[in-house]
Amino acid sequence: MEIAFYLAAAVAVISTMMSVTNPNPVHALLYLIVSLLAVAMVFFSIGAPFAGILEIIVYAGAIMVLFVFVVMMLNLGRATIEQEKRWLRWQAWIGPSALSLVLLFELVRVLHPIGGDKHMVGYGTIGAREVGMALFGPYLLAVELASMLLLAALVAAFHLGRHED
Amino acid sequence: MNGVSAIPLEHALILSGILFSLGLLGILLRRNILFVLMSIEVMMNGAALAFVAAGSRWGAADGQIMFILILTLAAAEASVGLALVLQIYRRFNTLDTDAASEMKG
Amino acid sequence: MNILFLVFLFPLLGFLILAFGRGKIPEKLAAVIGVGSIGLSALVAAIVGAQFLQHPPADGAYVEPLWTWMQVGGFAPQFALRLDGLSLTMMGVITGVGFLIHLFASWYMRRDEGYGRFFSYMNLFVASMLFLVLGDNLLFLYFGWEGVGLCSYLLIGFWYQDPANGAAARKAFIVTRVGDTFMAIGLFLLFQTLGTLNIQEILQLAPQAFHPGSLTVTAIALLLLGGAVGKSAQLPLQTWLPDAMAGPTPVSALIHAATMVTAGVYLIARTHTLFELAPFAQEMVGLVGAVTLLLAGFTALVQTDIKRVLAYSTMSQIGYMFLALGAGAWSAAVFHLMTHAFFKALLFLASGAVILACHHEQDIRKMGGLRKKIPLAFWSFVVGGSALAAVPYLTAGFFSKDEILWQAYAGGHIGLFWAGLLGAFLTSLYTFRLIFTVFFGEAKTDAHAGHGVSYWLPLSVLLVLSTFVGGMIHPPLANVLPANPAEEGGSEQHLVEALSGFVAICGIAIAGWRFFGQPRLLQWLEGTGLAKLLSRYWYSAFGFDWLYDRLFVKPFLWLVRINSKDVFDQIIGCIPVVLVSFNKATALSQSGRLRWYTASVAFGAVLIIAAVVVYQ
Amino acid sequence: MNFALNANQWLALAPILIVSATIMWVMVAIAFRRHHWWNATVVAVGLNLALISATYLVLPQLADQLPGFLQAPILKMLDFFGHPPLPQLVTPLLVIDSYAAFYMGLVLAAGLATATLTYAYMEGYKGNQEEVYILLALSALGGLVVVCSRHFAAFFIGLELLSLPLYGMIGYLVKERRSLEASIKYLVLSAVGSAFILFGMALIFAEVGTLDFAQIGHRAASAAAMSPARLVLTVGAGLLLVGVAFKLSLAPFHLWTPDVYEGAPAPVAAYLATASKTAVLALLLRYFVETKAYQYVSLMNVLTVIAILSIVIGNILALLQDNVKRLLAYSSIAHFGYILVAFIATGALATEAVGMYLLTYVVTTLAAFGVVTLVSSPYGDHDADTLWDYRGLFWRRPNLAAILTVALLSLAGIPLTAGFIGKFYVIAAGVDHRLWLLMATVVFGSAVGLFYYLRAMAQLYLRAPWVRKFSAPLDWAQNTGGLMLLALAFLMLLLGVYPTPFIAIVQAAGLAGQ
Repeated sequence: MEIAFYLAAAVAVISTMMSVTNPNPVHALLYLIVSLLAVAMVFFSIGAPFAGILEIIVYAGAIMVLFVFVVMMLNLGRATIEQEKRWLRWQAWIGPSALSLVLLFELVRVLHPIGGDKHMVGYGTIGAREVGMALFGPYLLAVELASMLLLAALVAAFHLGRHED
Repeated sequence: MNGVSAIPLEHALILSGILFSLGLLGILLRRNILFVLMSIEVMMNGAALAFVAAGSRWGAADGQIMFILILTLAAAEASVGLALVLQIYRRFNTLDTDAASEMKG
Repeated sequence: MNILFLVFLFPLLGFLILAFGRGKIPEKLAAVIGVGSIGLSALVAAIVGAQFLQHPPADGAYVEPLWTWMQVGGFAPQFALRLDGLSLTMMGVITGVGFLIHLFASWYMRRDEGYGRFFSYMNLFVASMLFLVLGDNLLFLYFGWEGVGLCSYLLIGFWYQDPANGAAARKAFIVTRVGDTFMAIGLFLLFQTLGTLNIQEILQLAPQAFHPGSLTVTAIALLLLGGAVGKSAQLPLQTWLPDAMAGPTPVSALIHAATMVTAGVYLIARTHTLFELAPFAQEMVGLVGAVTLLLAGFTALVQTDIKRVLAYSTMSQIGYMFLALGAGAWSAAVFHLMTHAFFKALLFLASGAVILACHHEQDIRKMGGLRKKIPLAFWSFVVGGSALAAVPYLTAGFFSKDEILWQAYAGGHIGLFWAGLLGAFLTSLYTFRLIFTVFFGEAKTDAHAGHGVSYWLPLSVLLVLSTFVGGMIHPPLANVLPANPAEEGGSEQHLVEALSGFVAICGIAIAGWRFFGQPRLLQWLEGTGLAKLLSRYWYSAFGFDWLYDRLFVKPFLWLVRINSKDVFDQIIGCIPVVLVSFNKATALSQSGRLRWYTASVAFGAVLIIAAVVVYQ
Repeated sequence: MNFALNANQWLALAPILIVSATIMWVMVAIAFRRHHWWNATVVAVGLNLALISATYLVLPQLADQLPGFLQAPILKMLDFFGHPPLPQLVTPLLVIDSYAAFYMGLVLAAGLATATLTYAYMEGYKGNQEEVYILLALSALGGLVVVCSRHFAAFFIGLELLSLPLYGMIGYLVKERRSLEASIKYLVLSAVGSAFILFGMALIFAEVGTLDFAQIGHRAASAAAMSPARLVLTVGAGLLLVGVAFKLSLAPFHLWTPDVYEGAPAPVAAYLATASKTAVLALLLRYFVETKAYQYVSLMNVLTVIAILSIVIGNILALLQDNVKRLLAYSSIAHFGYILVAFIATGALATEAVGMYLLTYVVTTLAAFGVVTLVSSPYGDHDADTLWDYRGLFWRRPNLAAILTVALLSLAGIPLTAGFIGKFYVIAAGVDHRLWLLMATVVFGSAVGLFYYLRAMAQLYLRAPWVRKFSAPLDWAQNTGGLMLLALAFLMLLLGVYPTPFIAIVQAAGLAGQ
């Protein structure tokens, strides 16, 4: 499964990069979906199949579709792509990429200490059963609160998205 | 999936770090609010991956629970954010964040 | 006695109600609140006082802790009230005389548009003064001290439409502020050396901490004297008092009789331990008192404004109290403070009645023959004036003034004694000059008497108290202040009594001779150039205003003019410039752009990680 | 394992349950009939009940403060109804102790004040007035969860529940461009902050394998010997700090604050400045104490720098600010810098100093924003936020001007107002621990602060050259808001003059782990 992991990781990184830099909203979204599917693959490979399935169903399936809907509604076409291309000139890249690179460098430096001992992941599988047991056991309150969070999102989105003139 | 594989935790975490940084890059780079929201999803996803990988190291379900909670947040934030995008497009006739910067000083 | 806090709570509540209901409370109700609050306060004071006298506390002082302000580490300042013989006397005078003045004011001020405002200030005045005398801590004393200063400013400038009144209020505020500054420094010094401002602790610690006559304690005592001199209008900070007559007459009564000017005497009596340890400072107290009483006496001789005469007489009487303090006759000073409160309140209220009767005329040369028209005011003036002049055995003023003179004499302060005697002569002279001019001779105005209980009741009560009845009240000071230096009785004291009585009678006689007899000798004397010069000089109160104008105001203005482009100012001016430019620079960071804001978050995160990695 | 709650746990959970029920009720009420007064009342009643239940939790401690004749009946009542002994662990996620109860009370009180102000504000709003109350209650629920969380899951979900409704509340005036702009700014930045928090949590979790604060503290102590593990832990805590500092608007994560306060409706800004920040700070304090993050010197150094930056930048930016809402935003940045000083100076004074400061800050800030709300509210177009709008307020609305004066004095930390007590605590804590650099910064900040507070105050008493349009009518909505403001003003003075009982309450609300 190591190969699957590294392959999926490569796909995830590349497609994310494409998604972040693509001027076309629809293309970017599709790349993002690919990236999410690749991350789902990563989840499978490190022994978290339930998370992988949720990633596909909810993230790629539901949330991204929401984005696609909005892109459709706003009817972002050629003009947007041209505009994005104009905004993505090389000067605009300097600061953001420098900052992100420094952050990445720091994270790698912290996470990959020279000579530090390695911990392995993916020996065992934590399936839906274990997750479910935990979710409706000690984390019961978190589930209830998550429902409240969704309710808040519902009310806020309902109010903010309304047409009223 | 049968769990015979052994991937160093550090590699998984570094992958999540890369995704996280890419998300940050997107937020810093893009002026279009829609892309900014997408980049936020990428960042969230990176953090979620880190949780799942960490949970996998300890053989605990907690990592995936956190993943589920993050998923909830991502959905909630996306819905509110997109509703706001629609409203902003209506009022400002653009999705350019720089255009929506009337308050300063 | 645990209802002590109500004594100043009532005036404070009265102030709050009147202040917040400004303009909405009708006159009647405002009077009820304003006078009633002081009345209740006086009632509580009477109850507490009776309890105190019946069951005096073992160590002479009853302390009522209200609450600890806060307790953080070793810092735990406490709000507490302290009642002993001294503060009891003061409390009685303030609430009792204050109540009568308030009652009179409800008559005097009627139909004034600022009726509610007036009583709110008056209540705050009384509350501050009570806080001043009841606080168990010099810090709270200072708090009340400043409150009194603020209220005097507000009340002197009460009729603020006239710019002159505003100027008088400012003058009172600024001049007393000079004294306050000295006092604040004195308190700092005291706190630095003793580590406490609690009165009880100071009384105990001071004798151990200071050598008698050491520089520190002398400095502290002199600085406190500076504060007292300012509030009590003694030389050299006396110039504000006559101008303070700009306020409504009940205000003058309150300032001169019950509050404000007595605060300085109270302060010195309160901190008597310090003054005993600093003989030089105590001598200065006596000297200041003696000089002031003479200066004020001469000045009062030639004044033509009825209230100004009384103002200078206050100055001179406070001078007596200082003289007594300087001579170590602590209780005599406080006794005189009390009797003075009675007869001076009486005189001021009566003068208020006269002024109103004469349609706001204050010049005595335009009055005359008012004896028949306003008999109550006349008799008030006769009794009050006699008490002021210390007519022997009949008046309250005699008992207290005589005690001061006797103590000064017996204590070996012969200079102070003669000054006091001369002052007594001057006092009776100017007092009866005033009375004869206003109430005798031909009538020059048509006057009408006031009526109503709030008119005659305060006058009558004070009238009774100004006679020997008031002299019978002896403040319970035995446990608080050191005993008088000399014993009572003996043939020498009778001699002094006789002498002072004779001097007072002489003064009255000469005033009468001058007014009724039209003597050639005096006319000739007054006609000489020297006399005219002197009288002009006295009229201007020895030219202190002129002197201060030349000495301080003019040079200061000159300095300001030539120094308008101050170098130091420019150096200090750099600070705002730096701040403003810094502000401009940081304000640029608030660009309103979302990406920039995100970048700052990312930047901060990067820095934090870097710091953690480097410094771990 | 059995995770069913027992009676004591249910009782301890009462404030959270009551607020949740209130949310449901108000939704039902709105579905039943849209009526502003009716819907607002449901929320107000619910929050009041929750506040009472939070008070009930600490009643034994409070009873000690009361005069003797009241204690006996209270104890009898506690016996009769039953009282959960604190601390009460409710699932691994939440702990309800007296600390949590105190901050729950603070959050609920701030929420209640916001609801009252919102009612006054929304009276003149055309459009749906009612949803804001659902959002407010949801956010308050998040605040309650945050202050009693002892676990990353509750930390995270509570924090999000606290901020997500705020997106809706900030952008509530959907026709206003500034409101929308503020909302999108807050949303994006808050999401970035959350992502940092999540990543930090994930790192810590990866290193210690638990999400529980106390266990993190344990394992971190044993991991301390190994350098790489410790590094990861510290970096994790540092990333966590990024997100938390963002919510607390500490420099350099403060840039959003003025824009969002300006764009948000005034009562929402009040909520943002008080309830939201209070809850997050309470959480941060608990997290630092329970995970023993105090031991990381590098982290404390980072906090010191953040505190200094916040005080200096906040005060400097406020110096010439002409917009009252932005002024209050900058001043809140500085104030949280001051709180951080008390926070850094750990020891016996830490929870007490932070608690007292937060209490005084909440009361004062609510009063200040309350006046802004009441001056602005009847006019839909935009809030009265420039200093110019307040010129001569005293001559039009003397009571409001007096309250604002007291609030500004309190913010400046003048003695005998609430603000002085808070600042005194900060300085006492700092001097106790000889943090001279921080003390110098506090003194500098206070001096600069005095300037701009007095500058704002002076405007209130100047004569306005003409009669301004903002001379609000007095109706019932204004009156309820006005009553609330009077209560706040009274509280400000009471806290300044007689803080002892409040100090006792805060002292009782300490953390067990200290």
